[in-house]
Amino acid sequence: MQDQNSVLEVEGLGVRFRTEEGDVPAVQGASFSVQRGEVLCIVGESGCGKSITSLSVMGLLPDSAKAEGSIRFDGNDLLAMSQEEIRQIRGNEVSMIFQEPMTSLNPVFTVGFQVMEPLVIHRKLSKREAYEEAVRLLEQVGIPDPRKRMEQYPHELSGGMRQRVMIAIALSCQPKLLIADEPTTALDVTIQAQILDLILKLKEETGMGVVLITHDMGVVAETADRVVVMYAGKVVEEADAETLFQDPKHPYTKGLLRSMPSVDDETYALEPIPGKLPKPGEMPQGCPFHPRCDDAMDRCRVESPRVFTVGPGHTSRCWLGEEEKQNHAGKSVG
Amino acid sequence: MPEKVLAKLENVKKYYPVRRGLLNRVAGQVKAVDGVSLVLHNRETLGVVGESGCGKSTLGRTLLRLEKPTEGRLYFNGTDISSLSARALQPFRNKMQMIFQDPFASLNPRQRIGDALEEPLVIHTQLNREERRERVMGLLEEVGLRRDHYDRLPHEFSGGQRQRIGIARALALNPSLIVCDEPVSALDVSVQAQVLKLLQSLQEKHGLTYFFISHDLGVVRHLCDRVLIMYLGQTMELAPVKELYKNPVHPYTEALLSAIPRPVPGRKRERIILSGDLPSPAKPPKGCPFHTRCPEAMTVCKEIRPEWKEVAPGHQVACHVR
Amino acid sequence: MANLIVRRLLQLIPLLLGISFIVFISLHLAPGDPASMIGGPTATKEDLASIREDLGLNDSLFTQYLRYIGGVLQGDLGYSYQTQQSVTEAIMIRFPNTFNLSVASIIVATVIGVGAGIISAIKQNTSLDVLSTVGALAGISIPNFWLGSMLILLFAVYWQWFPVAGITSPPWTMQGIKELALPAITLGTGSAALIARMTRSAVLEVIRQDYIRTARAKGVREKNVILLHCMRNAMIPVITVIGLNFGFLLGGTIITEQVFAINGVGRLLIQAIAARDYTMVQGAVLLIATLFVLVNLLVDILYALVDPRIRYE
Amino acid sequence: MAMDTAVSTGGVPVEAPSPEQPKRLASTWKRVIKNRLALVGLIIIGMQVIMAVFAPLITTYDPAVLDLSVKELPPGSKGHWLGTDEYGRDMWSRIVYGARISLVMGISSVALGLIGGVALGLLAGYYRWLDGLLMRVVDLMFAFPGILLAMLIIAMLGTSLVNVVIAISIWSIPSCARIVRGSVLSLKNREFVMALRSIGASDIRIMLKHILPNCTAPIIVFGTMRMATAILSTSALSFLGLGAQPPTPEWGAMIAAGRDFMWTSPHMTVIPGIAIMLVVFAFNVLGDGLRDALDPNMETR
Amino acid sequence: GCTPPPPNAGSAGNQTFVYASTADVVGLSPIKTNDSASARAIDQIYETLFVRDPETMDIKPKLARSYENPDPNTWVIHLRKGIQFHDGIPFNAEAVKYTFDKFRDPKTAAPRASLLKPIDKVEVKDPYTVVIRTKKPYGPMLAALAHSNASIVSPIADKKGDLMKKPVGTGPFKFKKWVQGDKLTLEVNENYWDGKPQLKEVEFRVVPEVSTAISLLETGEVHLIDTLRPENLDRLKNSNKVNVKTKEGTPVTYLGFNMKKGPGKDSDFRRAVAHAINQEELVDALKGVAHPSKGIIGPKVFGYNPEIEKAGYDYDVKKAKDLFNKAGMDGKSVTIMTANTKNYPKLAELVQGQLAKAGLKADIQTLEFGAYLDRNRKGDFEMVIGGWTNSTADGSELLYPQLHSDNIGATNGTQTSIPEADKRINQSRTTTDKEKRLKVLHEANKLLVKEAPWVPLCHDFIVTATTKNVQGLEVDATGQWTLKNVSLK
Ligand SMILES: Nc1ncnc2c1ncn2[C@@H]1O[C@H](COP(=O)(O)OP(=O)(O)OP(=O)(O)O)[C@@H](O)[C@H]1O
Ligand SMILES: Nc1ncnc2c1ncn2[C@@H]1O[C@H](COP(=O)(O)OP(=O)(O)OP(=O)(O)O)[C@@H](O)[C@H]1O
Ligand SMILES: [Mg+2]
Ligand SMILES: [Mg+2]
Repeated sequence: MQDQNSVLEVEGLGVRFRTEEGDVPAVQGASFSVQRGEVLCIVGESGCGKSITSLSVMGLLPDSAKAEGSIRFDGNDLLAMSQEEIRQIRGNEVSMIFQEPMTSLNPVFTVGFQVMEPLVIHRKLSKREAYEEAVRLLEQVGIPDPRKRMEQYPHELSGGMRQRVMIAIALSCQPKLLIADEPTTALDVTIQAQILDLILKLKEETGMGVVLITHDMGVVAETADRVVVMYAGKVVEEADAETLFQDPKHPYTKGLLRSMPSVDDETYALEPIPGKLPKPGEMPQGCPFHPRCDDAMDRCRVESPRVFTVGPGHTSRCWLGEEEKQNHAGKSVG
Repeated sequence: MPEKVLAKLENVKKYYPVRRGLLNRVAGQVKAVDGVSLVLHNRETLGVVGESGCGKSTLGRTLLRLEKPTEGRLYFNGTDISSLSARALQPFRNKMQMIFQDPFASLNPRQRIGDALEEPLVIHTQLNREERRERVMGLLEEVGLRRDHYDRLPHEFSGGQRQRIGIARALALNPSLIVCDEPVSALDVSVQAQVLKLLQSLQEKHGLTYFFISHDLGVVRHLCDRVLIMYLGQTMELAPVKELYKNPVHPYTEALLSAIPRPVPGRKRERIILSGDLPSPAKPPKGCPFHTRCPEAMTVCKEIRPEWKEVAPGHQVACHVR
Repeated sequence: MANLIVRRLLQLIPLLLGISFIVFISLHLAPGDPASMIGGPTATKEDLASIREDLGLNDSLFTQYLRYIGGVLQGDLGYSYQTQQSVTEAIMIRFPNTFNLSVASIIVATVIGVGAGIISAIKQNTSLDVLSTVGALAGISIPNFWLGSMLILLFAVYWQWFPVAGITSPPWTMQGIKELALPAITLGTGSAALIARMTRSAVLEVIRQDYIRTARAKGVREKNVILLHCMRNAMIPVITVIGLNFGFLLGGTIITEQVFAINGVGRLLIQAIAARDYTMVQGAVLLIATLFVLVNLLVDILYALVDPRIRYE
Repeated sequence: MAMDTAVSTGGVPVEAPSPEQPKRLASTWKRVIKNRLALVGLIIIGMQVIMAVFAPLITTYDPAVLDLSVKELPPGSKGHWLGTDEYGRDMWSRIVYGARISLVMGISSVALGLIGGVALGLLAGYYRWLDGLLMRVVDLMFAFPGILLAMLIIAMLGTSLVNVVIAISIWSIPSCARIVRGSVLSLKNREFVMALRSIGASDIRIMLKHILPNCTAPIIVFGTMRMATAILSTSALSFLGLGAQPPTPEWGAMIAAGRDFMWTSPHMTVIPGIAIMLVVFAFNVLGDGLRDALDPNMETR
Repeated sequence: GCTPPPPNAGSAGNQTFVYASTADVVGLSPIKTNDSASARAIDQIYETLFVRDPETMDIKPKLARSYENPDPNTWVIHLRKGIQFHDGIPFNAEAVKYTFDKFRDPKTAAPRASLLKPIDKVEVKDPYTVVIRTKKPYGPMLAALAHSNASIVSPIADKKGDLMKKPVGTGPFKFKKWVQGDKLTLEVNENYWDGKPQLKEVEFRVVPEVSTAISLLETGEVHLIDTLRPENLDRLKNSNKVNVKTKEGTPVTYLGFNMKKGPGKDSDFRRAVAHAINQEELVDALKGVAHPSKGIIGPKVFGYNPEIEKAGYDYDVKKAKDLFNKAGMDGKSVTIMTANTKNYPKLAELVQGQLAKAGLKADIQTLEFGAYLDRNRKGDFEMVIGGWTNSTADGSELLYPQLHSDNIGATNGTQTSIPEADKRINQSRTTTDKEKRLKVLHEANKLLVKEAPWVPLCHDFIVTATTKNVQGLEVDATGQWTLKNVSLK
């Protein structure tokens, strides 16, 4: 199964939190992979496990979390590595941009210090070299007057600037994989467009794989090569972007697309998905989506659906998929 | 569109002082709202769009007289309320209400929902305990919550439910005007649609007027009758919703519309990517505030603030270029 | 920054006036007067009368206050009613001792407090955490005179590692350090407890912040994550506690000064109160209040150094 | 209309709203005792309270009656399991009766201080125009040496427990005021305050009904920490001869009185010292537990 | 090393002696001070015309050579020759006149001016003879002249400088350095007229906390402490490095009544209290460092006669109860005021216990000393526990200030006004005849013990603790000592 071209292969990833109420699953049996030069989008509502999935890849899960399954980066299983080995990779071969540009930079250090830090740690540059390199990186991400910015503190920059600094930090060691966790949610559309363009441009230049986490289907459509849809800790559908928007198979994906107001079509009727995402500790029996699903069958209430391949490179975790004639024997994990 | 004027703003300004230095002297001003004139009709929904920090919320709060305008006149139902005292405003309070952006932050985390909803009734009506309780139960059902939610605390609700509570509180006093300050931006995609539908149905039922603040042009298109585009405390463009989306006049409006990611893959449209960041509202540029980022800026834009002029019936814009 | 300093110093003037007025009034309201204390139990009516006359206590309160304040405004804190010595001089003899002791105790408190706080925060909810909480609370609940006497008994009388009491040498000499050690530990444990609790909660607060995750995501070593990225931010509230404590210590610590026979401001103050030595009390209180304000100012300046978001213009 | 079919706890809708107040208390209570340390604190305080209330039942000696024939007995002596003091008074009886005084003094002085501090802090935090003035007053109180204050109060009003309580409570006002002001400043800018203004709520209503309850966490932490200081302050005052009047079995006074016997009869200081430590410990861990339990967001975390 | 060199390191003449006092020296002028810490230092620096023999309590000449009374109002005092003040100027009659005139001048505002108040005039007869004249004969004259406050100062030094800071006397030690609140250093007066002392230096260290002072004594950093409380003795007894000396002293501690108002007006009540007080038990509780005596004038004070012990009220709880009933005290309670210094709070607690046994409930009110003094002067109390140190060791100097009606509103806090007693006290003051004085003082003592404005609780011991190597220290019954003959072995 080892794909020469893939940077990241996640298989059967499960993350559980130890809480006072007992073990709570946050991610269950998630599998996906990212190729070089590819943008994989993970979509889903807040709390469905997107961030936890990406943090597992970074080895940054909180102490109360336990991960199982396998995360292979460049062929090596990250979950089997020691903390020190993972640290060597973090910020070096895999790096991450976080959701909140306002709070992701340390307020008491200069921008320069923070950009130079990974260069010194991983690329073992001298202070001077690191400085020059950092200036180059800031320039690369489109920050005007980088030498002046180096001396400034995060609070002196606007949100868009800060997010660009974060990107500069993430790219400083030319990672093979960039994980961007909702990098533009806190920004305005005009700035969001700038940032997304930048990420795509850099991807083209360096050929890194990108995991982009978002819940905005518009962002997905404009950036993704392939899409993973998550619901309540599980991957419910995976497809290439085109297919997913044209021919969504999972009722949740369909609902998601219908509940987005359209900018271009004023006659478009909003069709919200009723109900709300279940809490991790209170998963309904059977398919987690069945209480909100219009097509729910009796079977859905008792039996958790398997993953069905419903088209080339297109899988769906829904019993409806069984009826699709392309009965590639899907593997069941949940 | 119903023609009756509900509220009117004439050159409304709201400046916040920036204090610094010895003895805390006022050293400058944030011009959060800088000369806005507009009319709000009965039963319409006016969408207000703009980047973060451009003064949308301030304008909304000033409209409700939660802030006293620094300058300008503010009429509600024909009465000038721009400088009334807190006491004199009391009779107007139940006619104008607000729904807040962050439903959680807008609820006292230690107050039970029932009490929070009863509070406006305690302040404004003579109803007794039982009557208030009945009214609150009715409100809960009206916004799609259950009667047994009465005793819960805010944190026991989901985001969508909390926003319903915010809506119920705004409805408690039968207002005619509701300022909705980004009521859905904190909600999940699937829940956002639920709340928008609720707002629509309530408007029909109660004949409400909405002042709908948002930065999501999709939502605005869906819900609003007219749209106001703001930038750095100033109005850039105002037009009926269809007109605005079809014929944007202001370069800023154009850029905004083009930057919205469309959920249609493959169709990578030509986006107008603006360069640079939003200037600080404490030091807004001279002339047209947008000229620093405007791809079509001319010399005159740097010097003279453009007039607020009508380019088509009901379509106003402030731009030298067009 | 200069602005801040000027402003604070200007604010000091009404503060000191207010304090001196309150002290003046309350001292005069308290039973007894300097004459009665100078005369002592043996003084006859004539004795008291001549002392009162001599000290000018027969003038109206208003006149007395004006006379005092007039002197203060010219930089003259006056003379002690009791010992007839210059108040300024009396204070300057004691202040260095109190200052050295305060610095030493705050160092002890900071080292112990911040250390214990960090450990209990990063080992949150383990037995180490509980242990440090219990230790901290024990530190607050042991009375200073008890701890001080015990330390003397063990380390000075029994083992003779440290001198029993008194300060004779400057604090930078070995002997000076030894002399300060026991009193500094006595005073430091109490403050250390507070600092530890504060550090713990500050670290817990900061460690949850996004930028700590960012630092880890960059591959920063855990040690540096805590000591560099986390502590620099967590220090901000901790500095307040340390500063406040330091301010209080500078005001003199009567019990510790008494137990360790340290000639400090606290003892001066309490003796002066006991002797109803109005001018001396006034002088000492004005000094303490000034120091308190200065320490607060120092804390604010430190804030700006630690946290670039704070700028005083 | 879209219905939010909440899949909440079990999903069984409870129709008739139950009497809510006891339920809330009970759930807070449950959360407190779930925290093991807080439970320990609660038990210790409970025991102290029982000791205080049933003092005459659980002691055999009058704590104030001298019996010089049995003075300075060490713990474990016959009839006096905790020993006796310099006047032959039973240590156990004195500790038990002392619980009454020390608890009442600690709690009342902290409570008084909190009332003053909260009032100042609320006003200063809420009204910008008052802030400058009130904070200067607080500065003044801060800079005024505490011991001088205590001595002045006692010199003026006489040595009595009530005056000691007054002195100590005045002493805690400034720190409390600062803490409360800090919370008020941040709460004041929260959206829910704006929401309250939008429905026309008065300032008093907002301050007392909405802002104050949200300051409870720092107030509780401060109050329980302050208990320690308060009880210990009485011992410091006794050390300077200003505390409780003999033969009152107040713990701080007992420690101070025992200091001359530290070498010959250390139990005279150690036993009340341990009593104080236990109370301080108990109040602090209980305070922590209470803060967590009262935090409405704890559950969602 | 953190301990100073062993105290017995140096040979004689090369030794530093350290005394720890709990209170700081207020000042070093005998004229302007009136506190015991200052007096201890003044006693080493200055000298008086007369001194009391520590053993016999007799008064003998010091700076004076001899004296005579040509008439009861005239004291002709012949001075020693060849004595110099530390500043080199000679000691003579001028110096004595200067000192006493300055002391008595109301402008000086000397706190103890009353000591020499009976003096009318001081005359210089010749360079070494002074004549002191009084208006009325003054009995306790010699005792007054032996008091530390009557020390002779150098006129030159007093005129030009500040004796409070830089003392100049004729004593065995002269001033070297003083760090206020910390340490006073004296050095030996090489030219001392009565033989050079063996110590080279003397340090007065302020150690406010007695237990710390004891620790210092145990480590040898301090050689003498004299402010011990009974509770400290057990600790010291176990120490093999320390000598504790106890000696009967002059200070008296009493339970006083307000004679003008409250229950104390009733003599039955006062007698009841007197019967309820068990002196033996008090002394026992004070670890035996006090002596019981029924007399107001105690055994070590001039005017004492052992007869007095029979005159006092014996310990009798039953009588006390009856008398309390008679005085109508059932169910009532009294308040005992006392200061928070010395043994007073402890005695108050013990007295409270004893009164309780006799059925009287007493509340204690301990006051800060200044407040105590204030209320005592105003007579604002019901009962009071207080003391008098008797630093002149003369009965007149006890009874006149404390129990004579002249001093109501000042030193006579109990506001005692018993004409019979007043008369005897006056007589004791206005005669210079020693025998006559003894007689009238005893009568006054008896009268007062019977009337009981005071119930004496105990008469204190003077307790000193020294390191074992201290030799030659003689302590007077008033607590006074000089280091002139002291050496460290
Ligand atoms: N430390 C934790 N302890 C317990 N549960 C946790 C913890 N962190 C996250 N979870 C749970 O794990 C689930 C997945 O969280 P995650 O942060 O991955 O969601 P997300 O999809 O990234 O949401 P968002 O869009 O809001 O960022 C959530 O339900 C959350 O409650
Ligand atoms: N109370 C205040 N004091 C001082 N400045 C304020 C205050 N409220 C708002 N401002 C400033 O006024 C400007 C406009 O703020 P406002 O909250 O109205 O923006 P907004 O358009 O609602 O932004 P967002 O989309 O982020 O909510 C901002 O620069 C803000 O910093
Ligand atoms: Mg997330
Ligand atoms: Mg806003």
